[in-house]
Amino acid sequence: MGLELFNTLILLLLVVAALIALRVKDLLTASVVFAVYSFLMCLLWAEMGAVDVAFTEATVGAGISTVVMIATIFNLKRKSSD
Amino acid sequence: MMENAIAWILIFPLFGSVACAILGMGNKKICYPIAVLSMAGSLWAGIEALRQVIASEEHTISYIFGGWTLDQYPRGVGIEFYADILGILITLVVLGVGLIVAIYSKLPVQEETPGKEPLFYTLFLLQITGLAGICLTGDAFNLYVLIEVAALTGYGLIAMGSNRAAAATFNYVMLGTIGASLYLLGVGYIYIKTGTLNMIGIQQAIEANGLADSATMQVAFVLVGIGILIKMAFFPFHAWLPNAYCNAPTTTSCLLAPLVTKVMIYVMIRMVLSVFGVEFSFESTMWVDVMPWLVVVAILCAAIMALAQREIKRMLAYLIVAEVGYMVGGIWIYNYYGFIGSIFHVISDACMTLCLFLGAGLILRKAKTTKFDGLRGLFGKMPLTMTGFFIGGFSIIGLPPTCGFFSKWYLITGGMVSQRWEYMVVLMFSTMVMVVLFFRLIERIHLAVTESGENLGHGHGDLGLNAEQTRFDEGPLSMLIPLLVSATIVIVVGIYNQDVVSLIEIFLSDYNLPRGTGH
Amino acid sequence: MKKLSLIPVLLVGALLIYAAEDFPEWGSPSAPASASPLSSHFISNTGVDTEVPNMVTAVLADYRGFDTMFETVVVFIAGMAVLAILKNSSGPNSKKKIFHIETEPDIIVTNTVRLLIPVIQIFAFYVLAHGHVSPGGGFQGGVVMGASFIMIALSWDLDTALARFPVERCTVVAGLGIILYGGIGLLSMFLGGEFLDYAELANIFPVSREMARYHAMLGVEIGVGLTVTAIMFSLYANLSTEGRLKGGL
Amino acid sequence: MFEDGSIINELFIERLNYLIYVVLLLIGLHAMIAKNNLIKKLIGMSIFQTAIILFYVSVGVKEGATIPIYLPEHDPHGSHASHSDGNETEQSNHGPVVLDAELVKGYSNPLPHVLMLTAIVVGVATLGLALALCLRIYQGYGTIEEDEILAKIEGQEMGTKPSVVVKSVDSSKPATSQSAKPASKPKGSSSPSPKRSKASPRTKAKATSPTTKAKTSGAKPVSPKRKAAASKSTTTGSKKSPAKPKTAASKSTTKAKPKPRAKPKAKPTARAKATSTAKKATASKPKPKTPKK
Repeated sequence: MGLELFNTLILLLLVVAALIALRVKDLLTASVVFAVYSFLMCLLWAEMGAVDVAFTEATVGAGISTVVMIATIFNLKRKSSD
Repeated sequence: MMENAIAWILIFPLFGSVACAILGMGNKKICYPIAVLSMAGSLWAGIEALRQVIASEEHTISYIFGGWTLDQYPRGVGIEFYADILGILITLVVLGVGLIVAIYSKLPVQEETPGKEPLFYTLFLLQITGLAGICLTGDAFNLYVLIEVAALTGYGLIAMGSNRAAAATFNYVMLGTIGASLYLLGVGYIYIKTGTLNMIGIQQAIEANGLADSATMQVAFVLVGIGILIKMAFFPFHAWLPNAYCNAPTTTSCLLAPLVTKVMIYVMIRMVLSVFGVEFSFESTMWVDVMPWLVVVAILCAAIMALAQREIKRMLAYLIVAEVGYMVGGIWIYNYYGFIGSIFHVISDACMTLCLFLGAGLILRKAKTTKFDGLRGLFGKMPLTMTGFFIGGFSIIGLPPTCGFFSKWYLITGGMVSQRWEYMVVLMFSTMVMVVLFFRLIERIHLAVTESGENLGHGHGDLGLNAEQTRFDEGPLSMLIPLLVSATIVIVVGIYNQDVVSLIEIFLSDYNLPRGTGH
Repeated sequence: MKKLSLIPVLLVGALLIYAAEDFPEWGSPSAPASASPLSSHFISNTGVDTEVPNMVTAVLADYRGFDTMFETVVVFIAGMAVLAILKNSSGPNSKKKIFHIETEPDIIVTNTVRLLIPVIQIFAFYVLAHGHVSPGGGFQGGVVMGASFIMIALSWDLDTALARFPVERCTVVAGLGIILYGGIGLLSMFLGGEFLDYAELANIFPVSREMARYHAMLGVEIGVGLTVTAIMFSLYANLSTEGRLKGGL
Repeated sequence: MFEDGSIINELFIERLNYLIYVVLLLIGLHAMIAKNNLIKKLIGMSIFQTAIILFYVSVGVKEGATIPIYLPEHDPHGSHASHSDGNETEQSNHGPVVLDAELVKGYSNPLPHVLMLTAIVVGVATLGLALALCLRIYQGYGTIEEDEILAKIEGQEMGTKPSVVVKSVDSSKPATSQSAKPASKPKGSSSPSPKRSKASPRTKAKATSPTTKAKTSGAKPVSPKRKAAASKSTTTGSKKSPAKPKTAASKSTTKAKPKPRAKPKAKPTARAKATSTAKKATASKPKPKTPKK
């Protein structure tokens, strides 16, 4: 039963992380919460047996895209209107 | 060496683009010859592949990458390039247009994006690789990867221009990603029910275990359909096309306009005929009744919006959206002649649009503006360019010697035979609109009358322009010759339309499409 | 307006839920996807065909190697397109640098990073080379290697990182990666097989056909790793400085 | 295969993945269409793509199957201890052997994992390119809010003429603000005009566009009064909250407006359009500016 609970918990956390990433006003916070979303996704896939995909999502999805997004935001305005 | 001609079609531009990227660092001048040479090599391999397809008895080439031949391994283990006549014909159109635009691009690229030639030609060749790959691939997921290759290079090529181009491209990126991801989702739904990704494997799985009425396959068909409709700028989703093509650098619009939407029409034909099968697509889904009416709305709105434009490139962009409506209509009236018309229209529309956009590029270069007001007296100034431009225009209208006439002929035959009167009426109406569009342009350029009707010169054709403005001042040869070559192609394809149609009929022979009044 | 855009979204949602009731049983081995001849072939024959324990890497680099080549080309395109878009780009707002702080790098950060970088790079090589047996491979290894250069840029400043890996060399290394990948495919084509048919390499290397595939896959992974490393670093360098390659984060 | 009532339990208990994937997909799609900030649109795009990847991975799941890497007993190279003689004598130790159906059930399906490696990398490539576009847009327009960008674009396209004539809207404007009417098929177009209508309901009722162009079913061309308000607000620099350009414009009119604001009553006849275009032609011809690319 443990795995089922773990699985469900991660899925609900995913939806919460996605909503927060889209609603928060400051872009830097949004991209950090988006990194959390990617790591949760990587955790879920590792649990579902897709280890290669989890590894790629952790490095490429959460790592590089967050770094690149923050690097871009530092050149733009950090406040978002919505 | 020539038995894997299909692979060479993609290898030439791929290695050419990498050579451009690396050698271009040294001196920028070497990129143009590399681009033209790799396009020529690719076209030669394409012609070789066409010869092999026609020579083979069941008119197809099946080429599996990685040596997982069909006799020892189940189909779909390796990625398969399945080239039948339709695929090879569209590939040749892509490669031909690519070669002509590569030759054309020498001066515009140096002037509009100075210092970025290596990057431009790298993206240019990879765009051709993506498009040619889309036409040849027989694997559904590989088609998604190639659509992304073509899309990403398209975004890069368009956004190289001004900041305004970047804003237009962002819109295109959003819509393009939604389209490609919906297609990927559709392939996922197909995979979950059929278990294979190979297009022929999917077709066999649908027929074997009768998936026609399963909810997942119906939704997969809708998702794949919507994804492709978004990528081909069908009417409700066309918002990205006018801005993207009008703010892009000249060569990019000459490359993308004739190819991207036509190749996505080819993908729709491939999906409807070879992947889902005629029975699934036309009998068991309700698209057959809905789509013709959507096509009517699409052509109507696109034609009217083209009428309202005050600038050549915007007008041509809306014409593309209208032509997409023609071809989608040709498919969905579910008729043998409709399909011939649609496939032939893909080929002829690519040539026509290429001719028009090459002409528009030359006009922009010489008259410094493509707005209708700045075009007075261009016939005297650049007669060859204007004749080339208007041969493309007459072909879009559909005057006999040009290929546009014959493809519209088959579309109208299909409409009549399948008694889709609304499609017929809207075809006629939009042809009238196109007549107005192009003859208004001729009047604007040639006659001495402004829009408000007051006379400029002093009577009978004198435009009131001084001698300097009407002096013979043609565009540079490296841009003029591609335009004239594409104009002759438009006429030659028109004259030899019977050979093209017979090739298409060989392809269509093994799909039992209704010839009479359809369903 | 937000309500207006909810309509198409909910339409798509209804479509997907309608399809969900027809899905096969969750995780059942008899589902069409899992029981298809395709995936059972991959599971049962990977050991025989390619002698690679990690089936995902085998399918990625060998069975569907053509897909992966175009995936590497997609990464290459992203790097070239970002270069093309941002190169000598200008506009009214580009020059104003809001918070360019002229501080020299922090002692603690630089020393810890100086110790960390070699370990990260060795791990990247391990991930790349050991992709056949453990999860990992060209992409993951390449990104970890790229991340090590980005860490240099973050802890010192972009110029020291660019001193080690200038952007021109990035393009060359990325191009070399694709040439290595395509070159192995071409070589196997010249030896008589189809494009990317690694088994034909057995004609020139003293190994069996399966081991030729095994080693060719390693070569292909190295090609992918080169491209991904170069492009990830060039992506960071361009995006953090709007293409001017000075200053940056 | 569903008795009544069990659809809910089926969907919520066994296949929570499929439900959560649909929810995430909708969140991403809605963010891409409705969000005003470009970076938020990109986050929505990434969520949209990772949701599809979640769907693919949950297709490949097998109950009680291990990860798709051979366990030591099926390892094609034999246990590493005997690696040296591993490949010479195939038969002596358990060299690579074809697994029978029973053992196949023990490993999860590798194919979706491979496909998703490609999808993740394509997603990151698109994200990198879109961020470069955001930088260029910020350089050109100084903002990454969608409606401010549109107002600036219209301002620039109208501002290219010295004599500010309330040019009747030519349809190129509605093309940019072309609102894709929600046809029976869900429209994916994220074109900005829905946002424009967000602002306009609060301002006066829009007069139909004076151009002779028939009003297309979908297109909501922007009336000149609306245009004047928009251009006024752009010329005076949009305030913090662009959502209400009308009030913002009135508040910020104190600043001296650089361009003389002649506002002739736009006569909705073709003649007005003709004179304005003619004036535009004469205006644009003397200054052979490089065409606005």
